[in-house]
Amino acid sequence: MNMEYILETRGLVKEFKGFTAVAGVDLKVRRGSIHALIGPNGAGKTTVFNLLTKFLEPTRGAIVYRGQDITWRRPAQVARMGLVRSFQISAVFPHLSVRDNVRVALQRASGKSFHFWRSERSLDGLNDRVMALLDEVDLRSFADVVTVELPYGRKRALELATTLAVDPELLLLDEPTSGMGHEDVGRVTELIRRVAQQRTVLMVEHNLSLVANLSDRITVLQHGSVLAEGSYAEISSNPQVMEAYMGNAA
Amino acid sequence: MFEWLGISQQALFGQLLVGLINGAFYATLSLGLAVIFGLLNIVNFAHGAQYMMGAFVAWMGLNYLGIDYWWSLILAPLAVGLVGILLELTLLRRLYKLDHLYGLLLTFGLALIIEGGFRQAYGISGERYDIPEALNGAFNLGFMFLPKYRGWVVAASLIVCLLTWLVIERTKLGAYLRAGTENPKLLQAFGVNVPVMVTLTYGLGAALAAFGGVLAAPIFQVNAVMGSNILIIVFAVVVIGGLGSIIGSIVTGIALGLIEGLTKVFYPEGSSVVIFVIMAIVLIVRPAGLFGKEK
Amino acid sequence: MNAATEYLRVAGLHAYYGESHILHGIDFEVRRGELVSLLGRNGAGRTTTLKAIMGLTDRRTGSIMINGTEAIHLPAHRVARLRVGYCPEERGIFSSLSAEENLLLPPVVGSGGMSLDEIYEMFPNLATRRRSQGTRLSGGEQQMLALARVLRTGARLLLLDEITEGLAPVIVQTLGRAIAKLKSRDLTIVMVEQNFRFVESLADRHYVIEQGQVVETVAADELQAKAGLLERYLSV
Amino acid sequence: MTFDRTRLGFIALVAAGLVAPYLIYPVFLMKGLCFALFACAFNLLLGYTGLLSFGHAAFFGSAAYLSGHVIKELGVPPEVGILIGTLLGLGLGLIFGSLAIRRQGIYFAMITLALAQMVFFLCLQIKETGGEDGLQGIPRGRLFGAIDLSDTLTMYYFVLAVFLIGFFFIYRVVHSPFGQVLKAIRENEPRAISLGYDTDRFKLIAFVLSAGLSGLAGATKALVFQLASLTDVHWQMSGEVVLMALVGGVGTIYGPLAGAFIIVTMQNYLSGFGSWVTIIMGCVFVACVLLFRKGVVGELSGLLTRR
Amino acid sequence: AQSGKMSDGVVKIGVQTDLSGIYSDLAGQGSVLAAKMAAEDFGGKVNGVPIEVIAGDTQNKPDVASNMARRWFDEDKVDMIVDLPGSAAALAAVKVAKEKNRIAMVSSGGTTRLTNEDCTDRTVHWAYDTYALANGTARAVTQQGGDTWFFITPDYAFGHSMEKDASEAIKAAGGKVLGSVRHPFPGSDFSTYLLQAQSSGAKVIGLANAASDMMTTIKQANEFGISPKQRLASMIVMITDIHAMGLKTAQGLLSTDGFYWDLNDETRAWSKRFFERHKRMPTMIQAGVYSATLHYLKSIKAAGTDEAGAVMAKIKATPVNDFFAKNGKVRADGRMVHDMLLTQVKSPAESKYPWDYYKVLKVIPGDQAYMPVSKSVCPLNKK
Ligand SMILES: Nc1ncnc2c1ncn2[C@@H]1O[C@H](COP(=O)(O)OP(=O)(O)OP(=O)(O)O)[C@@H](O)[C@H]1O
Ligand SMILES: Nc1ncnc2c1ncn2[C@@H]1O[C@H](COP(=O)(O)OP(=O)(O)OP(=O)(O)O)[C@@H](O)[C@H]1O
Ligand SMILES: [Mg+2]
Ligand SMILES: [Mg+2]
Repeated sequence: MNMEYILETRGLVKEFKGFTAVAGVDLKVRRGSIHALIGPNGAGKTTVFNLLTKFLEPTRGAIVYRGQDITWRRPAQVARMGLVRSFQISAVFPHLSVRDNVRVALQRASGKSFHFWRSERSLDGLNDRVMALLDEVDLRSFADVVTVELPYGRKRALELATTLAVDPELLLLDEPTSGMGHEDVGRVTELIRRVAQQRTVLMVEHNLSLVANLSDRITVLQHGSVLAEGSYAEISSNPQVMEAYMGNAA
Repeated sequence: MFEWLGISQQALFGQLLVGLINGAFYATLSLGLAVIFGLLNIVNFAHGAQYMMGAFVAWMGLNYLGIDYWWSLILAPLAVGLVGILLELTLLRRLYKLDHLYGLLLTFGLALIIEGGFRQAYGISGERYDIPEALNGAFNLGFMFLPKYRGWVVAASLIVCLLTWLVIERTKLGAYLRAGTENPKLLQAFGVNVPVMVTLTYGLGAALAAFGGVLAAPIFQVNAVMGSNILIIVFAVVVIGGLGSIIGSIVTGIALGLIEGLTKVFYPEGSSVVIFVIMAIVLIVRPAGLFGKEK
Repeated sequence: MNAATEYLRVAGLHAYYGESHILHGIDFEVRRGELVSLLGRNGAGRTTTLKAIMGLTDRRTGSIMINGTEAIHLPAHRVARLRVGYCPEERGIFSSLSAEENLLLPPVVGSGGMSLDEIYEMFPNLATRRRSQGTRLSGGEQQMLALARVLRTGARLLLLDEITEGLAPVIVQTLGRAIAKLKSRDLTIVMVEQNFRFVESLADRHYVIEQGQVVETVAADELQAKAGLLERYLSV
Repeated sequence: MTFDRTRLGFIALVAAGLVAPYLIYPVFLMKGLCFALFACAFNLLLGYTGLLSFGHAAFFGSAAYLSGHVIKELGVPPEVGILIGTLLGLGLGLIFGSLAIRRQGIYFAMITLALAQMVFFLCLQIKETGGEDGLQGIPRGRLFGAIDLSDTLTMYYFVLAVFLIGFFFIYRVVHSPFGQVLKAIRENEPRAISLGYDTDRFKLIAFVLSAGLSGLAGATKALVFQLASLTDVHWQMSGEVVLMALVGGVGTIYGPLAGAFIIVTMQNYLSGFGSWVTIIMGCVFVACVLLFRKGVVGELSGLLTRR
Repeated sequence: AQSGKMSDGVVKIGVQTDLSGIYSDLAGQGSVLAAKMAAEDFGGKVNGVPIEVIAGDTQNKPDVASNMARRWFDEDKVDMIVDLPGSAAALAAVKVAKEKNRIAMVSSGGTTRLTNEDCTDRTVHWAYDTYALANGTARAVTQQGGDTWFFITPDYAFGHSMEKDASEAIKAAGGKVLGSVRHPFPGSDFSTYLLQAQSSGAKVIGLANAASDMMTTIKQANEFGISPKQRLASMIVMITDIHAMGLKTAQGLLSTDGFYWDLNDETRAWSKRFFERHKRMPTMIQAGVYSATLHYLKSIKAAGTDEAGAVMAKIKATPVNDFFAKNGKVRADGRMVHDMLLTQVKSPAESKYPWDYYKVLKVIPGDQAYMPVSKSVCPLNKK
């Protein structure tokens, strides 16, 4: 088992009818790092995410997580192994309260989820953890609100709290700050930094300042393959990346 | 002569032809259902009742007003389409924001009311409607007599199916209809008068059912329950073909007619269940039906 | 302000979703050829303002004058026919239509829209994916599609909600140039943006919205002076 | 507070069940209770898992046939007969569920319908079911070998007990950790998967439980009316149970109970009106959809909380 | 209803019928009316207590029928139920009547099980049964030269037993059954089966299906040019079916009936009264409901009580003599034996006035029409 890299892909390919969205990606994510995946629109970032979390099956190639080949596992299995994602479009349980959103996630580890004969009060022991997690994303005061009624940015925060609740080892974040106002972006940046202290984070993000701020290492995708890889400084001075992605920004 | 499982080749051709006739008929009926389901997302349980109304309007036209079959073929769908439009404007309209279930329940209720009304007025035995003069008689095909009227039903059904398919898949109107299914509000924000479009579509679906009804009137007894008997089969056709797929319901309608016809020859008791067996297999193997798009 | 050049005037606009009252009297106006931005925090009601103008909220009161026509009682399709183009926040790509069908879907409401070629030139991604099912496009491609869609129709007033969301920086820059070009063609534009840097250079005026009301108006030339104020409204 | 109200509701329910046969014709009550249990079982699936099954008659009806058959022909005691019927419901549920559970929405409904039609066909063809004459004259026998069920009142209290057990079981399931996950799945399935839940397994368990309870209801019904017939497996029965749940209020705990009694009452007391019954039923459904969309119980509790 | 002479101070007759389903035209409101006419003709009172008629819709479902019967007996003081269309519903209701010690007089339900394996001493089977119809038609047609048959049979017990009875009669009369096909019920398209019947070359196509299935089959037989080349013989036809099909379609159809309104002055007199109120001529079932109800009331009067056992004794002891049946008698197993009519539908040209539909070819004496006691498995016959 390779302790250095928590996740590796080898020659990952995904073809849709006559169109290759991911064309042989070799990605290595170092344990404990914050790794960013950037690239122009349609480069295949979300597709790579979907492959990693098994929402799509690869056409070719292998995915190795913690030294195990997970290429053909099912999505829920992968999630239980600690590889958890957030979605590009916000994913919450809209008609549950904020508290229940987090509790449902926490509940999985409790092993009681198939207990249809027990009262839900058997889950009360989780409430402190729930509130602690809500505190982390500043949602304590919203605990009893039905989630649909939250503003967009708060939903993203909630989603993050839910993701943290399942205690992931490798966190996949797809555009975690999209649709957020400045104040939220700042808060989420901090949050990701804090979260990453005990975990590995792989994220897709178009907000360059966030990428610059947070990531240890960056992989740039274009047309489904890796264009460049390196630290922010290396990437941002790479003329190919400038042309394909950053333009004259940064 | 060549025999197959005890059935002569001639008889087999005859049976296949009968299957084709029924298939064409299923296709026409499922077309209206597919249009309404695909485009308005309503499981139109009143479809059978609208089919029955088509037949009854033709009968009433003949017996009260002396309108002949050919005029009925145009007027009955128009009349029933109008009723459909009224229903849409007054009732269905209020349900679009809600779960499908409510549309299903409402149209089911409407079907009960309409059927009950006709049953109350005309009894259960129903009324007879004769084959129009011009189509009396049969062609001798050598292996069987093909009643001229059945030949006409196949031709008329196929033409109507083709036209509907062309409109929906190949025209701008069709694109509006498909888009309106997904996000009517946005489509309206682009400047399309969605409410009117939806109303007309429902009217069209109802008119297609009624057209089927007029075609059926001379073949079957015109009675109040003729629709509910056939509805569930037509429903299966639409699902097997892939909900909302026009071409799917046409092809499936015809194919199922043939398969059902063969089952009637070899295992007649099973002919009512064969469609469901096929439906289960298709949905297990191809979740969105034969021609449906997976999400 | 000269009434002849005034293109959109929103006055005392209230809007509701079901029971909840979201807008509490929005007032602002835009002249022909101007670009204004609506700024504010998440949930301030900017999207709702655009929706209310289009007639997509459950209920609304007040006054919306579009090029001299009162639109408050018009249904959405009639508002669009006043040559208004709307690009929604959630993009609204139709999955039962191909990318190109999506592009061709909105009816043309006036002359002077962009041609298909011009659009494909501006967004080459769309040209290569034109036969794809609309929702199979990547997030950013869908965003491009949503915007391109209203550029074709010949609308004279554009309501654009978060159009840079999820786009690569290069594309955002292209978009900036495109918007500037539209403005130079005398189109009137109302933008809702999180990306302040993007609108900063484009907008003639910024309206800051807070809890369903306009709380501050900042003209382009006041940006320096009011920078502190904006800072206070937009971030904590 | 809510806890107290729930408990109060239960006490009222049990009390009402105990005194009811002295005020209302007990056979009618038994019919209502059997269907109420059926509707509650169905609601477990539709209301709390978001799955609309259109084949629940298969569980209800085949359990009625099987328990009727073993009681009548093999002479097993009633409680064993009912148990066997319930087991059949569970087993069939497992088969149906494994085939259908990966499908969604209308496709799910259609697969369940198709499978149920096959069960119907089997029941029509098998000799033991007695074709359209049904299985008639099922003896009620002695409960646990001691209590004579041929007495109407005794039978009633037995049915009440069965109903209450089923009802509380459903309540427990809905308000269990398992029920929480079900709700989450109904709300946003991909998200539930990404949190590590094997959603298909949860849905399957819910389906099997619902099917088993439907079997329990069907078997009990067979014993009450000493009769199992094709009506019980017909697709219209599947439709009827949807209507019961909807009329009473989907996703409410008392809704299906109320819905079942409303529909059964209508069927009973409108029987002299011929085709008008169909028309009146139709009007009720239309009215329900337009005016009481959340069902009778849903609307009532809406009114109460608004106060 | 045990000790006292007249229980509850009322004689209540419950007409369990099909008010909305497939049998609603041949029974339905017409049966209700017939029962009411019988009560009125009897004078509205028996042994000093009023007679009341109530009606209910069984929808032909056994559970509804049994449930309704139970409620009527327990709650509504009903003394006798009559009509009972649909064999399954009839069987279910009859069981309840036995359990509650009341009388059931079946006029609509046709199954011979009612007087065989499921017979009770509280059941009377009145107007017809499947044996009498199938047997009557099959034997007569075969004797007339229609000696090769092909059956189109609905796939349910009722149809099966019709086919079986008819086949036996055909063989007994020297004919042959060349084949048969069983179609699902309800069916909609019968052309497949008709083509099979055609290629079998049988002289007679026997239809064991009823009501709308039967009508559609006949209509399509015309369409495909099958009749009149091959003759159609239907095992169960009601005059309302002929009315709905029209003579043009139905002409030449052979069948057995228990009653025809235009048979003699007596039948015409009663039928005209019925027609005035119902706007349709009575079927054998509706006439049978009248006849059964009247016989029941007479028996109460004769017995002096409404206690079921005593009344039943009188029912069986008294011969039935009214416009419906001449010298009919109720056997120990509950079968009311009376003469049946072999009929053929007239052509449009032969029909002179409204509802002039049948030529009566033959009167089949009751003891030939019905299943002989020797073949019955009902234990009551053995006493
Ligand atoms: N299911 C699919 N079928 C066909 N093509 C697809 C499918 N999913 C994605 N694609 C195509 O694959 C390419 C990569 O898509 P992907 O969503 O991975 O891009 P991305 O890098 O996440 O872009 P963005 O930054 O815009 O979100 C796109 O061109 C898209 O159109
Ligand atoms: N369909 C709806 N039903 C009820 N409330 C809604 C609905 N849509 C939005 N809201 C509420 O209206 C308020 C304003 O929402 P709006 O979407 O206009 O905000 P915004 O300023 O555009 O913010 P964002 O940056 O999140 O898009 C929010 O509190 C939101 O929760
Ligand atoms: Mg993406
Ligand atoms: Mg917004």
